[in-house]
Amino acid sequence: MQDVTSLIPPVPHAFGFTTEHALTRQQARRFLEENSPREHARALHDDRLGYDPALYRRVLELGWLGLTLPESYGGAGLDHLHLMLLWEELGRALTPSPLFGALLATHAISLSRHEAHRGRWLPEALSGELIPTFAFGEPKGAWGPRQVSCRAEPKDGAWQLTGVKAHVPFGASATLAVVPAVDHRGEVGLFVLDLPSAGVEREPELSVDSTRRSARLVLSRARVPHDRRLQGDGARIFTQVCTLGYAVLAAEMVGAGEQVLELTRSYATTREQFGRAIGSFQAVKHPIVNMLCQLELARSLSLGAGAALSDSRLIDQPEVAERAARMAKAYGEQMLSHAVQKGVQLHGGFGFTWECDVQLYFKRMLWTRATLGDATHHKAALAAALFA
Amino acid sequence: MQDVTSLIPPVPHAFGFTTEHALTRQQARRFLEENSPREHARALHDDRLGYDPALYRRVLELGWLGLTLPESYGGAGLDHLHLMLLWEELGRALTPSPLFGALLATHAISLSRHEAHRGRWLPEALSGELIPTFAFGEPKGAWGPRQVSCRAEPKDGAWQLTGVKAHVPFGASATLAVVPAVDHRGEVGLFVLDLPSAGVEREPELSVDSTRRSARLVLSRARVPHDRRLQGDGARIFTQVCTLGYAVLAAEMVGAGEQVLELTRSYATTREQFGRAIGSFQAVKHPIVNMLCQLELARSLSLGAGAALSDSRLIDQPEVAERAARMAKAYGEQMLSHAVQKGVQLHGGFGFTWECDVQLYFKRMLWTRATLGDATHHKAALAAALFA
Amino acid sequence: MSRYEPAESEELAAFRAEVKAWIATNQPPKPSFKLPLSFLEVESEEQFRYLRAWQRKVYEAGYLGFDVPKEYGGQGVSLDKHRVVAQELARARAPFMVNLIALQWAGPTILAFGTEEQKQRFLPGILSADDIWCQGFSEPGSGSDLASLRAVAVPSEDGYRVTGHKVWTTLAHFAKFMILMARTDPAAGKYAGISYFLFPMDTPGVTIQPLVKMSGEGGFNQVIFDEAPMPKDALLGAEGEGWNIAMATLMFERGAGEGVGRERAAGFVERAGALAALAASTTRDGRPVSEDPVFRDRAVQAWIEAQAMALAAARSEAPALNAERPMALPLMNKLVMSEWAQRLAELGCEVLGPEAALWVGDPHAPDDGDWPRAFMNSFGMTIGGGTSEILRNIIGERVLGLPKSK
Amino acid sequence: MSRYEPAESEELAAFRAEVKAWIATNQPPKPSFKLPLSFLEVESEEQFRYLRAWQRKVYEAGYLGFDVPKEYGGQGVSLDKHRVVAQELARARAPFMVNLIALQWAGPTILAFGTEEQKQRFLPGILSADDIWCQGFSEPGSGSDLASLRAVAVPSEDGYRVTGHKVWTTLAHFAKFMILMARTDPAAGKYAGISYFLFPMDTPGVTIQPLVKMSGEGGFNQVIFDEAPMPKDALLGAEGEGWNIAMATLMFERGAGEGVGRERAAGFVERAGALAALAASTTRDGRPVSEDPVFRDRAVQAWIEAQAMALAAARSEAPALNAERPMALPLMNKLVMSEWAQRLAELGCEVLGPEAALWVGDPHAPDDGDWPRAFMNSFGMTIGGGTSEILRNIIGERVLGLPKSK
Repeated sequence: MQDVTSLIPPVPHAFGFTTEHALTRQQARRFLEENSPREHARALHDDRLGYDPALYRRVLELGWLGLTLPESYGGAGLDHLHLMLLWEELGRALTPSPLFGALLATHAISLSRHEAHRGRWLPEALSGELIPTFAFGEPKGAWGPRQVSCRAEPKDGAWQLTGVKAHVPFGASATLAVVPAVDHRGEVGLFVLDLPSAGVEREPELSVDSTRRSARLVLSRARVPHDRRLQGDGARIFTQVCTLGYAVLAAEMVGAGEQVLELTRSYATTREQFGRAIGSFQAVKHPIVNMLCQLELARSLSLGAGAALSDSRLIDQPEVAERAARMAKAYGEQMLSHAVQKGVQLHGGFGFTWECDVQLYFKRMLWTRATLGDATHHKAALAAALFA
Repeated sequence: MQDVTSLIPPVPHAFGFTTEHALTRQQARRFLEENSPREHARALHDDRLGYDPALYRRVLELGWLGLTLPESYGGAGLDHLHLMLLWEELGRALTPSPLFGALLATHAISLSRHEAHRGRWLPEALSGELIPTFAFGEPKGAWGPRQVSCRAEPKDGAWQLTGVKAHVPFGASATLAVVPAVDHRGEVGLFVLDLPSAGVEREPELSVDSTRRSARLVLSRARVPHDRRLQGDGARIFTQVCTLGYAVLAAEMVGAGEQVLELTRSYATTREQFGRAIGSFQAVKHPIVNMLCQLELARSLSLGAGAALSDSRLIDQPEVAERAARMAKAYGEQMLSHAVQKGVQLHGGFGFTWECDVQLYFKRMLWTRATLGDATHHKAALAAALFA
Repeated sequence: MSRYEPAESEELAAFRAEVKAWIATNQPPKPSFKLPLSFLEVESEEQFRYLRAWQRKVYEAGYLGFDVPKEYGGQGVSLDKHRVVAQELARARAPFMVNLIALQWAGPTILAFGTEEQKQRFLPGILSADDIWCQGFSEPGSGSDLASLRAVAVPSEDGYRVTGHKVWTTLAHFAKFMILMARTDPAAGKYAGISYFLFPMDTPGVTIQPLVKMSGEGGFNQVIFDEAPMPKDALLGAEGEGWNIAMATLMFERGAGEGVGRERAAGFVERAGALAALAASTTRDGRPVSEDPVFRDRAVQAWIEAQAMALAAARSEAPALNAERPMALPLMNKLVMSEWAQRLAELGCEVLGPEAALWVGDPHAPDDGDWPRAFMNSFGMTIGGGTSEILRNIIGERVLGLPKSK
Repeated sequence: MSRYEPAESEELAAFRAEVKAWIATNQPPKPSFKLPLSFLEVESEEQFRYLRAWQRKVYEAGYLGFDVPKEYGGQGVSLDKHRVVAQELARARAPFMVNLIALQWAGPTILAFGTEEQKQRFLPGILSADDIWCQGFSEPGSGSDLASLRAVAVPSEDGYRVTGHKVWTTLAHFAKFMILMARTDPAAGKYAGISYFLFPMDTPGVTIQPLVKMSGEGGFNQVIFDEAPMPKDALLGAEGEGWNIAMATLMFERGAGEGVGRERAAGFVERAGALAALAASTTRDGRPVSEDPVFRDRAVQAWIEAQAMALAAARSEAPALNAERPMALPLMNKLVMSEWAQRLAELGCEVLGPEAALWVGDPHAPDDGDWPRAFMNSFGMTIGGGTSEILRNIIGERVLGLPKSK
């Protein structure tokens, strides 16, 4: 019989939660409450850029992009439980910013075996000199290391990239993109492309979630100098970037779910019909309790993914943390999908108006489900482990 | 695009329901209320035979086995809407009887191209001289025409059957079995086997549902005379027998669901907690409403399957009625599974006692789901049509 | 794959052929602007004009009003023809009828409760789309608890004056009339004081403010009445009978109208087919989604349920098949259908995978973003016209006789 | 498939090895008779003797009571060791502890509310299984509405006399003591009049009648008290404090005890694995069920949820991770776990396909019919100890502050 308990790591006592973690969470929550209330996200709905550069600079100053990166590059060198706690707050606040793409890109760069890569781009990204992003997707629903059709051909001592990248986070305004492409030997390489660049057309996309802008990059023999290919197994790095992506999106969904729960709980406590608060009706109360239960399970999985990502004993088994992160993303999506749907429904007529904040999280749910694989996808991947 | 509307037949106005149908239903309900209350099923729980032969004889006198068979063999020659209405009542009453196996067996025999087969066995089955059954299953979850491993070898002008048949309805007491087996040419044949017979060991099974007895038939060169193989394409007849089986089990589940709804509705109306009938709590009321909605949809599908089975325009397209019957069985199972689980749950402590009648339907649900394919199986088969 | 061709009477088959041909010739080209997915989101003047012209054209061709007697501008009642037209319009993906509130809710109510004069006066304009109707039931404080409404109609010398506040008023900005619930006797009981009016919108004292939906679309409004005058004969039925008449309207709204269930359910079977087609043309993880067994299982589930709703609608036509619970099918219609439609729209988004992140207007958004848009708009149906929660109460109490929820 | 081996402290690893070895040597062989799936269905004398002997053996080996101080017969509190023992017993599929009501519900309650004398007197017999305990809370008319109970304890010269009727009393037929809720002041309010007793069962005036479950198994009873005498010191806490103490017992019953969540959840992960194994060894439509993507999707869902419950249990150990809603995890434990276990058992039946029709005792029934049996018995957990419906009320009101349901 399959020994299932060994497929996922047990977590340390009390998740190894320390006062330092509590501080990270508190700092993030306070900062976002003050600087990124939901009106902030609403105000940027029709903004061309889709985020506030001044706020992004402050976020960088707080060290949020480099939270888990080594101090030598300007990072804070903290563990991934910090990251999960931070992204939960970001998900709650719905803060529009290029942080997600930047996180994936810097993570990819940090995995390059070439010290010069790390030493150059990481400090620049962390200081805001560069706004990097990661081009994980392509048209027709392709994404991830096994579905790269973009080509990289060596030419005159450089690489020439050709193909289309879709759904690139804040791809219209980023100044650097890590671009996966298949080289002439059939291997996936990760190429560091300046933006704008000759041979790169950027078409802003209309995203279902206006707080998560994206763009399509059409590459026609876009030139990348030879020394700007990340060193190491590109497919493997891409996989690890995806794992980190699953985890932070899971954490974000927990924060979003928390806020939807609070909005709905609060509405159910104050809105009266038939002479009493609607939250006293079991048809309203019980779905909210189901939200809570799912939320707490999703949070547990998200924190578990954080613990696995930082577990030094797993350094040579990235697939273990990958499983934990897939679980968190899959379940987080189910939780949030349930939460936003019940959230809209239980707000009644007000619930499907533009004015009701639940819609913001509804759209975030749609975007997140669409990004880096949905629950069905991740469960199929996990099945390969369970039924190995 | 797939023209989905043409995959399933539309039904005639008002389902072609006539006063004759109303009479069939009324007669069945009255007879069963008087002669087969639920205490009848309970009383037979420890009975060796598992049904009351006297009651079965009366049921045959009422013509229920031959309802849709030609009058020339003693049948009533009615359409399948009658059959669905009858089996709905049987499902509600949980009447223990060998009728299900006998219906499948007589249906198989009626499809034999050999008049002598029909002329001999049908009148005998309809009069009760014979108690026939149909051996659709084998061990390890195998059933249906594509999973026959029992072998039929020609020897000395007869057939010798070897193999194991499992879950044969009332197989320990039946006096005749229609047995599918693969002949020396690799074709599925249907062999009419007397019971008991040399070379046939019958092992009564312990069924989860004591109202649906079954047995394992171990065949070791059991001899069947040459002229007792049904004439025609055995696999095709087997398929059509299964279609009829899906439909009547679907109808049975509707009757069972109806009764579970009524038991639960009635309990919720009378049982008081917190000073009021529990049915006034939405946590009780709403699941019962969900039962009702699912029940009415299941009933619609079941009646639709009945209409399709009798639709003379479909005579050369048995797969159309097969689709309708698969839908009814798949959805009926989902409906009944929900109904019995909520039924037990909403009865509280009393619900999981032997004394509470919901358990009888719970076990019928488990048996029915296990028999002739569950919802997942049928949906996979239907997907082949939807995505053709 | 064997297909089934329904055998119809010769007359009906001929009619079907005629309708099909007419649609093929007369269906308007797709407009340059974006059309709403349903009558609930008609926002702009150009959308409205396009849709009204289409309804008028269908009416003038003699294909609208097979549920309305000839003396009131209808075609004479023929549910079979009604169904044929509905089916053929759905198959052709023709635009919807913009005046739906009037056709399916207000019209049948007037037919049932109106005076001969009211029927003569209002029904023809409904069919021709000359008179657009909206519905003034909900108020900010009275959603699920509709009977707590506070709008009043105070008798005046030549009729009434209406003061109050209605919300979620679909089509109010294009409407000539409103079916209006207002309190005529505030001293009477919660229910007894309510009357039902056919309110003319082009009157002073009426302010219409558009609302925006979560999808960013408009189509509904709030309507504020400040002593808005209304003639005496705007009253439908008697004073104080408004609650009962409104319940009838809600029954129509929830799909209890004859033939409405079959018509809607037929559309659902088509939509399950559209989902299957979408899956066949969408790739995920390098394969067509239609080859993924997990998705197939869910798509077939939707198909089965659509089929069940269609069969249930057919069953509605046989009273003897529903004798024990005659109100079950009419009352569960909207509940079951709206929740199904919501799941189907979500399933569509899931089929799209990464492409579901693209919104209406993005050149690469599949079906121009209609799947996420339909998903968002689907909540209009599970909330409007009685939330699913309220409907479960009603069904539990009225169909199953369960004790009232306190 | 890469596997992960947890790094433990050397001490704990050595302890684990010791426990593992001890179990390997001492685990009793499968008996000739059928064992129940849980303590809820212990029916026959032979089942009881077998299970009691096993608990006693584990206790005597020093492996039981790591949650009880040494002075009361425990091993001194060490949740780590507690967990290790639980894990190794689960992995070895060793029999369960028969005296569970005492170990997990009554014991912690006595530890929290008992006098020194009561702790000294009752706790050792609980661990050794010398004293089996049952629970007298529910009554025929008082299930979900527990506080409406009517059993009375009337003061007498040397204590109390109990009259009343308790139901669903698991293990009553083997129990030496019962934790009993009875009314000492019928004139006081619904809650204030209730007291909590440690009732000795071997007393006149007590009639025990077995009940039968839907699976045909016994294990629970009704207990009728007819002026049954009870000494004064049977009272736990003060008179009139019974409701609050009972709420504490229910919290323990629902899994709020330290380490209980982790222990149970670890078992769930194992069960998800057992389901996967079952699927791999079961054929349907000619293929192993484990190759069916639809089933795989559902099995992985169960696995994810089991993992989530295990992680939630670990989170319970970090108050700072639950500061905002400290009662959320303890209160949702039983709700989530019991519903999960029910789905898992049903899923097991579905895996079996046609073989799920075979019942306990049939020689060909997979796992001797344990899957359908577990499915039926699972309702004991979603109903007993507070139905899922009641728990949702409690969580909504106590954790989320939603207004009370009327």
